[in-house]
Amino acid sequence: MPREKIDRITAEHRWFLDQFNYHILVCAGLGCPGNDDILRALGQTVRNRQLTDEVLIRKVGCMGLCSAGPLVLIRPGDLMYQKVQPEDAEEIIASLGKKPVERLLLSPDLAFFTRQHKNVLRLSGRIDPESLPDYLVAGGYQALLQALFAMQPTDILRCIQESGLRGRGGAGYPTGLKWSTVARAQGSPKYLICNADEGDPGAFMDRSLLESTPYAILEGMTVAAYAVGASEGFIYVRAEYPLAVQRLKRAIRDAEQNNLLGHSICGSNLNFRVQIRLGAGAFVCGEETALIRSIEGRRGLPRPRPPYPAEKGLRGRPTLINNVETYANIPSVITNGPEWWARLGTDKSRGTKVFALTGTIRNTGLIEVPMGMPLREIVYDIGGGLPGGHALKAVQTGGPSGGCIPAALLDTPVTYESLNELGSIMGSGGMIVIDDSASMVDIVTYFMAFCRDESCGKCTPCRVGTAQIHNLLTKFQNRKATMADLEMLEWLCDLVRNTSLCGLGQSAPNPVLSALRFFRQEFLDCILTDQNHEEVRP
Amino acid sequence: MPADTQQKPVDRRWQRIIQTMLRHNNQSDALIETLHTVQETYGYLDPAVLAAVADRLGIPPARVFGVATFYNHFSLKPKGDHTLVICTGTACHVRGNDQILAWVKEQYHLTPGQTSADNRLSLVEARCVGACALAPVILCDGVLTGKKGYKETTAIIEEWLGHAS
Amino acid sequence: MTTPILTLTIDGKEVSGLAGETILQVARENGFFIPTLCWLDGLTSAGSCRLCMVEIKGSAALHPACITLIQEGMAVTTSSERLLRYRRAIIELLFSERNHVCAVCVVNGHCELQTLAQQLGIDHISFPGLYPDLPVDASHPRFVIDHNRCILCTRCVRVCGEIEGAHTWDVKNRGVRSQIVADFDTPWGDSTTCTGCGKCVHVCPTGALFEKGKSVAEMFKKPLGLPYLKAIRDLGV
Amino acid sequence: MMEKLRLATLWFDGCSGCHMSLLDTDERLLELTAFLDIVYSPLVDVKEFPDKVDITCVEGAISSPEDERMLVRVRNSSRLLVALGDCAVTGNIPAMRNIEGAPAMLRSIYTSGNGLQPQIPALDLPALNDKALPLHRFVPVDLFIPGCPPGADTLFTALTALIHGNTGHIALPTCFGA
Repeated sequence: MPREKIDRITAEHRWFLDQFNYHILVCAGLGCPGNDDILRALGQTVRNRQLTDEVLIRKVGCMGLCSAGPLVLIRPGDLMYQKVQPEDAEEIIASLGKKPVERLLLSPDLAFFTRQHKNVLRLSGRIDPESLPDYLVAGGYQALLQALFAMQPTDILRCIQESGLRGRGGAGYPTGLKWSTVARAQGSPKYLICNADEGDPGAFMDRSLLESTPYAILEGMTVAAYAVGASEGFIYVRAEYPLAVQRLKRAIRDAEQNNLLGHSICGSNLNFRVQIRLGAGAFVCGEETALIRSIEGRRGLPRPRPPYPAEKGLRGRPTLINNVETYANIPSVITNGPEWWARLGTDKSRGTKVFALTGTIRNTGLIEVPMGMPLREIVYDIGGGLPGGHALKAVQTGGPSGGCIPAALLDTPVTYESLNELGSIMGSGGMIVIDDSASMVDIVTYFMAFCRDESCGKCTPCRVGTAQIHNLLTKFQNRKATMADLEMLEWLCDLVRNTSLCGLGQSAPNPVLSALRFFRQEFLDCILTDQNHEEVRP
Repeated sequence: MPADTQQKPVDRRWQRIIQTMLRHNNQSDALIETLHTVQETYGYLDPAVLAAVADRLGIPPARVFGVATFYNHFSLKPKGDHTLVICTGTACHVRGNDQILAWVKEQYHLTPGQTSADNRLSLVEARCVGACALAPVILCDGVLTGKKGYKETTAIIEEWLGHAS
Repeated sequence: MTTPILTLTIDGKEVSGLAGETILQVARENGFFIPTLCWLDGLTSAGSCRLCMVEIKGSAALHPACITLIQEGMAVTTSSERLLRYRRAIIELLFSERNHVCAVCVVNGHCELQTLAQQLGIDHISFPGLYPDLPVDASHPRFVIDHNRCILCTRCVRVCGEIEGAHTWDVKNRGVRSQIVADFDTPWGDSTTCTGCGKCVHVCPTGALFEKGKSVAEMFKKPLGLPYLKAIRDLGV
Repeated sequence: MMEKLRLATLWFDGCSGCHMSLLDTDERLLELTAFLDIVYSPLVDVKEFPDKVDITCVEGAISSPEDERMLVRVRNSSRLLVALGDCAVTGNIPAMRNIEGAPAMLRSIYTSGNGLQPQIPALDLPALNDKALPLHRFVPVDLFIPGCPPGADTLFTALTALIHGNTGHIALPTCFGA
């Protein structure tokens, strides 16, 4: 029986791991460049000292604190070393079982680690992303086994619905509701898509998850396939993430070989295959209807909804689309139960959320916190504040579809609702800290250039409107704007937001509107005071 | 390289492309996957190869061209000997990559997407390579450099292009 | 089984239509004016020009009439002051996007864009022109495409693919750089797929596609009876 | 009898067609002059633009720094400014050069032909702005009369409305290119 096979692999691997007195884990994510050399140096040192029976060196996924990378973790003891160089290998190996290497040691009491609540990132940086046995030993695939053999699809739908999980891709649509719609929809086969087209500049949650715990995403997808009755799945991943693609491919192959994907999964009656589709560099393909067009081999043009993909999606069939982080949450919702899961976060925004913390901040990296944590805590406790004596000006969330939260509102709890109220969005989880030296006019001009370049060009307001807004903003940048330009800017933002076809266009004005709301004076400062128009040249 | 759609090429690169199409049963939805293989094997989307792909998948040429030009990842022109990618993601932007990009433009008389006249250097502007915590990020022939200031980064580029041959 | 008849109100007037009909169809049958540019009877609806946006009671968002199906009890507003402002702005955006010079255009006087501008009371373009540098392709023996006058409604793309079945046209690039393209960016005259049927020319709402030898205001577009052609095609006759 | 309104007309970068349309009102010109004094115009012999004008009709696009200076001066001295015809309203034909800009236009006019000594005359040409633009890109405009040219009837209707103090929306039987 395949279940027994899984138990056997798990037991064997656990036995193997227990053979070693020390495990040295080296971060092998994109965020820790140079880790190959460190792995090589550590391996060489261990061989030279004839410690190969005692010390196991492993490459693992992202440990989160990219600004201190490359990171190395020694177990037992969970000693974390930062900014490790190949030259440090001798010293690290020599210190095993003795006094740690003080100059590299990262305090475990760092707020960056203690204030986080890791659920999705629980295994990130703790297991080898290319080892299925590692994932199994860490409790992987228990959720799938439970789902397949102890639950009916309706039980799973109820479980997800009760957990209150909402889509982690940006809009926050209730996941349970979406699943139920697909489960109910007429049509066969049904498809399942994992949206890994992380296009927000400044966001890398999905990349890190794909690189660190690819099996967890596959497991979440497989549970979903069972719940909604899908037989074929696609992971639409950016071609810009070669490492993630490579690890995903490997994970799919291993899962297939061990009957965790494919025909009659684990001896159940579930058949589910997963294929990778490479994105080719178009932000708009994060929009679900555009993504479907792209999987169909077409230009990534969104189409009006309804019908929603849940009813008519890929090849006209019912299709479930969720983002990477949403799927990665599924195993823990199943194994821990919806009540456990729903205890985290706030009433309407439950669970934890992964953020990519970047910009002018000390601790840049990947973090996971319960929903509802005030921004201040994220920036000053977890993030360690701003370096170089800079003062905080704003925190940008939601990328080119989001907005800026000014320093004065830093006590805002991070929930879908509170961010929406401030004219921003949760987005997929990019969080960019902006210091007082930055010009908001410059930043929104940057975002609008992005939206103009990424507009698919299908509908008039987004295609021409974003270009017009960008031109106007350039006038502000050059301090050549007039009051009439400010009026036109607001009118164009209103137009593009209300008449564009898809989410990209409708949200493209958000950064501008948000900046106009909280930093209007910066725009007014760019307006020519000379009212006789003599200097006003277009 | 395929000369025209009638006389199909038999070189190894074309074989790989055929394999990709076969894996998808020569269905029209294999187009983007196939273009990825073309880009990988030829380094760009060669017009003659595009025509052969269109023919084999039974897709109208205009649609193939529409798809090929919609996505940033695909290039209709061959790349230079070396490729410099400058990430223009938000984190890299606020950490000064706009200045580095301006320097490269000025220094090497290139705009993003262009290749120098001597075919030595291609400049590529990446929307976000997902290494935001290392901002500002550049990639010299795929090797990532991050967390360096303006002076250091420009020096690295100069040195790399000095050594790269 | 007969198709159910649904009742709804348009601008306060009670009207009825068949289930499966769009707001635009029912509105036009009942004499309401909703402007359109990308929509054309007989072609699939793109929903892209955004001129036909209407308000539906109970929904904060605006809805394109050309693809939104009618529902029982729906209350539709087709011409509020807000909608008119948006429509004018969208027409103005189209004028600002490319180099529209009505005075020297082959369809001056019978251009859909020009006519809509007049109907909507547009007497100037508030947005600055973008003045892109665009080509004119006169390589075809009988027709010309002038991209300066194109509004990217994609009627030509759809009629060529859906009715003629040649699919000579598509769109290249994206965003504001989008452009109608023949084959592999081939000069129209060298296209291997074009049958020279001229349907694209006659569905084009502006002077972007026209017959050679026509001077200012001389190009009249003929209605093609597309619904009829489509019906024949669907029947496989 | 009420005091006559002071009317000025100007001709920037345009073909004078709009002024021809004005003349095409024929005998109705007399009806208009019952209410209007033409105080400045290419059609009359006044050199300096007067200080106080009620209605100024401007034909043509703004193409040079000189046009720009004059337009601002005119705007400051006029109660109502009317953009007369497509060139003043949209830029129209002069704006076709905006695609490439003024220098490229000069090159193609003066140096691309088969002249004996093709060169761009340096001294006799006024400096040109890079783009030819409509009036409202520089100053507020009170009434737009599109058309190339707008017909005599359109002009008569518009001026009559203005004479009678109607400065709100005036429905005119004209459009771009008409």
